[in-house]
Amino acid sequence: MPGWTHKTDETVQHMSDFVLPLPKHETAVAVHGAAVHEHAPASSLSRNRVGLWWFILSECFLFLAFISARYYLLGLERPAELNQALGLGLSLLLLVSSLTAYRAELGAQHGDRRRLLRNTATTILLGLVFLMGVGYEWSEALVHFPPSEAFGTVFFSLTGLHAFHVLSGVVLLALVYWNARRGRYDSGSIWGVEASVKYWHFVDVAWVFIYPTLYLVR
Amino acid sequence: MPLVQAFVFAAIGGVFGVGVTVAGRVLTGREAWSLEPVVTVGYIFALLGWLLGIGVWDQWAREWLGLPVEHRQHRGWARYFAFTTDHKVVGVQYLVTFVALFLLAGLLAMLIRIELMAPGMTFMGLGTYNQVMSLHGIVMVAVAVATIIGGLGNYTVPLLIGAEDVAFPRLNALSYWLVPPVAILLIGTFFTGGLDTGWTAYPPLSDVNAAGQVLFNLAVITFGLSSILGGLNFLVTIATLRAPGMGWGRLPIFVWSIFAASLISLTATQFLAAGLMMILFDRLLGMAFFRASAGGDPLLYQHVFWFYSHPAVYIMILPGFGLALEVLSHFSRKPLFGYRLVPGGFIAIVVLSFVVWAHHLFTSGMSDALHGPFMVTTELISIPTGLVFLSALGTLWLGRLWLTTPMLFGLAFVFNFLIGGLTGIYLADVPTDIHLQDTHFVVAHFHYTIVGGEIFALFAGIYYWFPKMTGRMFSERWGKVHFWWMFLAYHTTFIPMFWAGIHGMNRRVGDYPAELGDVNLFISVAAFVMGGSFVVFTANVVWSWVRGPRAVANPWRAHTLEWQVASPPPIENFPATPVVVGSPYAYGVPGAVHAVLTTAPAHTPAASGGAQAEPAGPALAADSA
Amino acid sequence: MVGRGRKHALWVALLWITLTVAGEAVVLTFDVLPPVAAEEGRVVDAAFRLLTILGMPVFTFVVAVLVYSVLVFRSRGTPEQDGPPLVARPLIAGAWLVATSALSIYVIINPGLTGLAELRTHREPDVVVQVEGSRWQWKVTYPRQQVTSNKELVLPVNKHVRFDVTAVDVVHSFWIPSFRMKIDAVPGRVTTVHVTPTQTGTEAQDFNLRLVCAELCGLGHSLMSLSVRVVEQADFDRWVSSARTATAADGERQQALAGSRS
Amino acid sequence: MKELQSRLRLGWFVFVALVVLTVAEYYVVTTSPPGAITIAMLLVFQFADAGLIIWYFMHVSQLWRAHDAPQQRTT
Repeated sequence: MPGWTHKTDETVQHMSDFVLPLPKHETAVAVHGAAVHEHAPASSLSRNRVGLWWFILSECFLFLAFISARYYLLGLERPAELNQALGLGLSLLLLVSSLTAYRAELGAQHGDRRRLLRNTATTILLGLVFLMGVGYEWSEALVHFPPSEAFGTVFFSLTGLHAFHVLSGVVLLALVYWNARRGRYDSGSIWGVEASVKYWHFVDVAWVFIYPTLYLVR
Repeated sequence: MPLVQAFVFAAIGGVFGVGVTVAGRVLTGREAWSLEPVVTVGYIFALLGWLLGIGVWDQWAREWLGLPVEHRQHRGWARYFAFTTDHKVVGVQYLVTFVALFLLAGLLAMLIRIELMAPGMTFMGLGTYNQVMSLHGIVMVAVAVATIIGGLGNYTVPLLIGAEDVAFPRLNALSYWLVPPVAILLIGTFFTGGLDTGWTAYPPLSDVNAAGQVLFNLAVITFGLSSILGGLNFLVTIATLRAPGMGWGRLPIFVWSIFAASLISLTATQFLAAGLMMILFDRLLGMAFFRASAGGDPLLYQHVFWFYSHPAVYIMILPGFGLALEVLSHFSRKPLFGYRLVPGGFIAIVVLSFVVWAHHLFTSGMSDALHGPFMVTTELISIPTGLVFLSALGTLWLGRLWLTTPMLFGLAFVFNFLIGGLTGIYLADVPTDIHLQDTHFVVAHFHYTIVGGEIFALFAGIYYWFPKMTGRMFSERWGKVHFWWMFLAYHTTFIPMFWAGIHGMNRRVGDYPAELGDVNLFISVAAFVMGGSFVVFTANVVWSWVRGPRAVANPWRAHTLEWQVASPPPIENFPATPVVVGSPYAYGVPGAVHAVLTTAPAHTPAASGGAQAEPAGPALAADSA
Repeated sequence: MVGRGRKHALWVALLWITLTVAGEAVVLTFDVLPPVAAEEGRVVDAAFRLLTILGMPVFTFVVAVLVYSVLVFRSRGTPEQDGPPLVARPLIAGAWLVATSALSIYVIINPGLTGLAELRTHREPDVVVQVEGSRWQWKVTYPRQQVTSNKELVLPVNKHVRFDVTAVDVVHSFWIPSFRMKIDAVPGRVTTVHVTPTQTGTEAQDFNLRLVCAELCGLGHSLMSLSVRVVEQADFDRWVSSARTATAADGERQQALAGSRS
Repeated sequence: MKELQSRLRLGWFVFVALVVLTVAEYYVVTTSPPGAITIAMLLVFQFADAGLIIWYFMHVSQLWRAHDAPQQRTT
């Protein structure tokens, strides 16, 4: 291989009017090998967190698509037959479950296995009650606005999409419960709890936007 | 062995899903067998079985259940057929799979051109033509989305940023192993009534056509999931795993382009999934998203679809930009010109790409009020794109152009994409778009951006990193033959398509007026010649991979990190964490260093003064190569 | 600082100017557009030509730098030295941004917004035609004349025509290449397009006087085409009266068929 | 333990705020006439709701605070 040389003189000779050479001091910096930012690659926990938040952002777009479909097809129109009491009740139910999920995570953080188990179980239970509520809601909705017409379409698809997320959250929390029972979080690594709880809160946030979209807006 | 297990698990899952559906239908008093629901539910469970069988159960699910995990390491050829977490293996898996799919879809393009050689139905029936054309479209779109990011991105990004692997290696393997079911489903469309809606799948046609549509939708949703997870992995990898000293101002431009493209695939892809799910809901559950008679609206789909599919072209082309600039800098032996501007341009493109989708709907009958705003936003994209051209031309200026095969492809990228970009203005401009929309002018335009742009950049990247990936050199002579053959035949094929489109040749037709026969014959012959160039490519790559001369660590004497380790790199990439001290492109700066590859910290950061300097220089190994 | 760089720049400028002059000469001499047969089509064509003229200097600039660099800066064999480590001067980057922004904003305004405004100003139509797309044929109805046809579309020359377009099954697209006008036919909505044919003609004379489907609509998409005939007003009236009897007869036949079935 | 108590209390506060906001949403819609103002208020309530959950329950600030500190087990 031929020699690999840097001829500074020629470099300067070739400078064009249109472009600047690298400033002298920057060259010096390079030579001294400075400008090292001592950021170490992140720990696996913060990597996991960043990943989970990106995932949540991605999921937001899925819900956004279906929420947009509601406004695109129907504008602000909504049928009078919506069961408002049930809608409000379901919303409050999810909020309670967010509180218990929060308390479950606190339990895990403080090594309080009983608190973790109690609150996880309550959250799972509330999730299941929520799903039953949606099931009851669907049986009513089938009569008033079946999925074969516009409002039924957005109603069933949005609540169905959300219920699917609730169901997956319940499964995750059940895993947490199973592992907590076996003492897996006592050693200090509680990412499993944190991730499942964050996901559960996200499902709640999604409902915060779905509820007015389907029941309230007009 | 894992493959066999995967197929067995998939079969079990499929049978279970079919059984559940049939049982459910019987219990609710419906006819036991209905193809579409049975296929859908069966597929979902088969997919779960497939993933569990290929390695998710062994290496992932057991951990969640608190069971002991056995970390089986496959060695040799077996690792390419297993759930392998090494990003280099995943990169090669992606690359080989998608280059094979590219060649396959290229054969479909040859079939299309045989049919179009003469007016009238000469070779295949209208139905077959629609299937071939649709399959060519969707496979090529998948190739365009995944080959650079999934293949070259996976292989090189951790190396380029000085990391040991991606942030989530198992997720990475999962992203890849979601792809084979997609291919199987797409082939399956041929046996379930075919697919005749093109890759865009516009309803109401896709609401009412044969059951092949359901398989298509499931396939593309699966592929979208793979794309989302892949994008997520890159975002976290680039954000959190950069080597010490690798600030955002020192990232190689290809890494920046992958980051920008991943932002889009993470978010916008959900809209594609949503649109296709709406079609499935219409078909399977009798919903009314797109049935106008029941209060739905076919245009809803076009909005949702293009909200993904326009940004998607930037998923395709941004890595192309990054690759071309990367190659131009290394082979001009000059720093990347305007390095600070280009990432800004990328991010501007990402932001703008979310507000331009409706330019695909100028003739769709949407509200007139939307025409002006979307024309404005669309044409504004030419400003950040212009920065890429400034950077490319400035990098060449006064350089020492080393015209190797990758460099030739990089240079061709600039020329081809210039044509692609300029013809895009005709389509962004409402008055001209009214005539040109849905004609061969559009076909030529997007083949100029995607084939002329992205695929040329892909070849630049494949040749550039071939020695790194395989440890062997390719034949430079045959590489050049491939380049000139492909380059000339490519322009001969696609330039006349602009003419045909202007002169009344609409899109996606198997038949056309006799007056357009001559130009189509010409295009077809040129296309066959272009197809021949890939034989040269394939032969060169296969032969060189097996028999080529051994490659040294840094045959191009480039400064970036991947060239400072052996070819191919060891499994842990770097013997010790590299410390980055300067720009990756400081060619011509005496004594400049990009990174130091020792265990000890290179220099005290005290002298830095916080300057995140543009320049810096060749890594130590560059001189000794 | 005045070195070889400036000399290279002068050569490139010269190459650019030469290529631009040659390119513009080609563009102005050879017209790539097929015959146009409608007033609105001329707006489209004017925009097309303007974009080509404006795009040419951009194209030739990049080509000039590219070709010159490859020819002059290429190194024979492996380069022995690195190039000069140049970075972008703010002035260059700024000038580039200003130039590209100015150009795109100009193109947005003219021909973009001006052309759009021109196409959006509609007169009262002299003739209204309802177009209905279905797999895989076009049906045209003249509500004022009470005529329906799926054999051909007949239009009077120099009359302002409004097409009300819809579809019964899937999305189709109404396109008459010689008029340069296109609009999708969407189930559930009526889209409109305005055309003023400027010369008489038939599909036999100009193959682009045809109404074709431009949106993939399934099996027969390629064959979904209807002849267009532009005639003098008198011929149009004659066609209307003969077609009206045909339509009426057709309607009676339909009724008879329906009657015999029931 | 003191920290645990205060954070448990915080959870209750946030929860009460969320319930109040949600009931307020419902109340606004049933009492005020349809129109831009109602929709704007709905939007404010929704984003406040979501913001509270994201900030206090999902600890979004971990993303830009120092790595790893608060969420790991402390005892």
